[in-house]
Amino acid sequence: MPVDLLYFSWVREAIGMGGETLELPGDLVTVSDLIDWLAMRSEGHARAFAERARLRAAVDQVFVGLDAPLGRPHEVAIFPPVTGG
Amino acid sequence: MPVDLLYFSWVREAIGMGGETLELPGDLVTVSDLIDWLAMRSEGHARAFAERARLRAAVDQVFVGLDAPLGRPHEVAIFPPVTGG
Amino acid sequence: MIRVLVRHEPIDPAAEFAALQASGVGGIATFLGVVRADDGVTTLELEHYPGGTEAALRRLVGEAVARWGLAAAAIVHRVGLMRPGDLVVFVGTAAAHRAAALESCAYLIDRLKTDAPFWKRETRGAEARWVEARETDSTAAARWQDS
Amino acid sequence: MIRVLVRHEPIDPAAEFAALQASGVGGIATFLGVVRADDGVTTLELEHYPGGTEAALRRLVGEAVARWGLAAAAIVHRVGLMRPGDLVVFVGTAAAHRAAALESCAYLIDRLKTDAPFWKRETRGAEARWVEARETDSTAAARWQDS
Repeated sequence: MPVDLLYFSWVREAIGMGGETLELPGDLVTVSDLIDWLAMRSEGHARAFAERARLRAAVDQVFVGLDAPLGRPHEVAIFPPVTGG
Repeated sequence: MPVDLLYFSWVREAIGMGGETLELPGDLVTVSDLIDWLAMRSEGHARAFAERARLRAAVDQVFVGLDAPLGRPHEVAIFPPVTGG
Repeated sequence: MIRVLVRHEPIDPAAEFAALQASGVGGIATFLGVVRADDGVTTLELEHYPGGTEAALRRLVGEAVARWGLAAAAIVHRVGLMRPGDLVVFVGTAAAHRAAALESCAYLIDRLKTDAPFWKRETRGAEARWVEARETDSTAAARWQDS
Repeated sequence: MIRVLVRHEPIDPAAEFAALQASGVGGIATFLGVVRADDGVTTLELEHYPGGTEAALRRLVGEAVARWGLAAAAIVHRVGLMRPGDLVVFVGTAAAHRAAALESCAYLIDRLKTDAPFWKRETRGAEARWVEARETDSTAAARWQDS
């Protein structure tokens, strides 16, 4: 099933789009594996995902660590640490 | 020099007035001594000052304990524990 | 901006917010005390110590401004006759950092409860009684002395 | 009353306050975040995660209501383009006891700073930059986990 990838803030700017819908390979175990795989899609992706410590993620709208299991999500968002309020 | 005595809340009600101006005797050392002396002025005063643990005081608008030195004040207020806010 | 006011007129929280916002800093914390509408009280009367009240509130605000480096602080307290739902007190603080605003706001309302000369009398139907001070208020005020 | 709102329109603190006051309880605490006017910022843009933001805020408010037994709680966060002096966020809580209102208000703004997907971009004249997250915000949010 296709998964909605969402990008925000400078991750969105580096990739050049706010999101994309992709069929994921079956061997991605963690969120970090997904990021590794996405990083190969373009120079923009590689640049956006270069510094892992500066990335945060939400799987189906729940904040998770990058080492969390990916499961079979509908929606994964990748973004910098948040700065609201 | 005469001193303004001020009474609030049920202290005021028991004494039957919001305040009085009196010449104090020279031998009152603490606020508690002043209250002992005032308690002899009327039945209302005696009733108002019967339970010392329920009284608070301010000397020249500064909250003090009843064992605080009286000094030579312009104004002494005697009242129950406060309940604002 | 330092604002200390004891008044009979209703409190306007929007005007108080705006005055704090004008300080230009990033964080504003407020506490608003409301006459409870859920325990049978029909009217509430607030007595205070004219002159002594303002002096006590100014002292508290001065301490908070110095301790937390506030850009603005306000205490507006209503006195006289009130009804359930009415605002009794507005406490507001403004600071560059939110922790300073939040902590100083809690400090001011905690200290006001034990150190400012106000007395409440509640009426329930035909029966009126002076509100008793609560032990928990003394405990709340005391916690600010250690830190 | 639980109110969670993410919106482009300016925040009206008086309306938000009135909604909390309608809960009928004795204590209301609020925190208002303001675009700072004192550090050269000309505009501030707030990006967020539509859907994900509301879900995160509802989760935080639900936790606060359960933990402190609140009668009402509100988070209203503005997004889009703002200027110095504008309100970014309104957090408000209402409870029978003031400590519950004050603590839960601090909890909500601390947790919002680390757990709600908003991102700020500041413009100073011709230069724009994404605001970096602050270590102190993580520390502030973490203190609520032990108690």
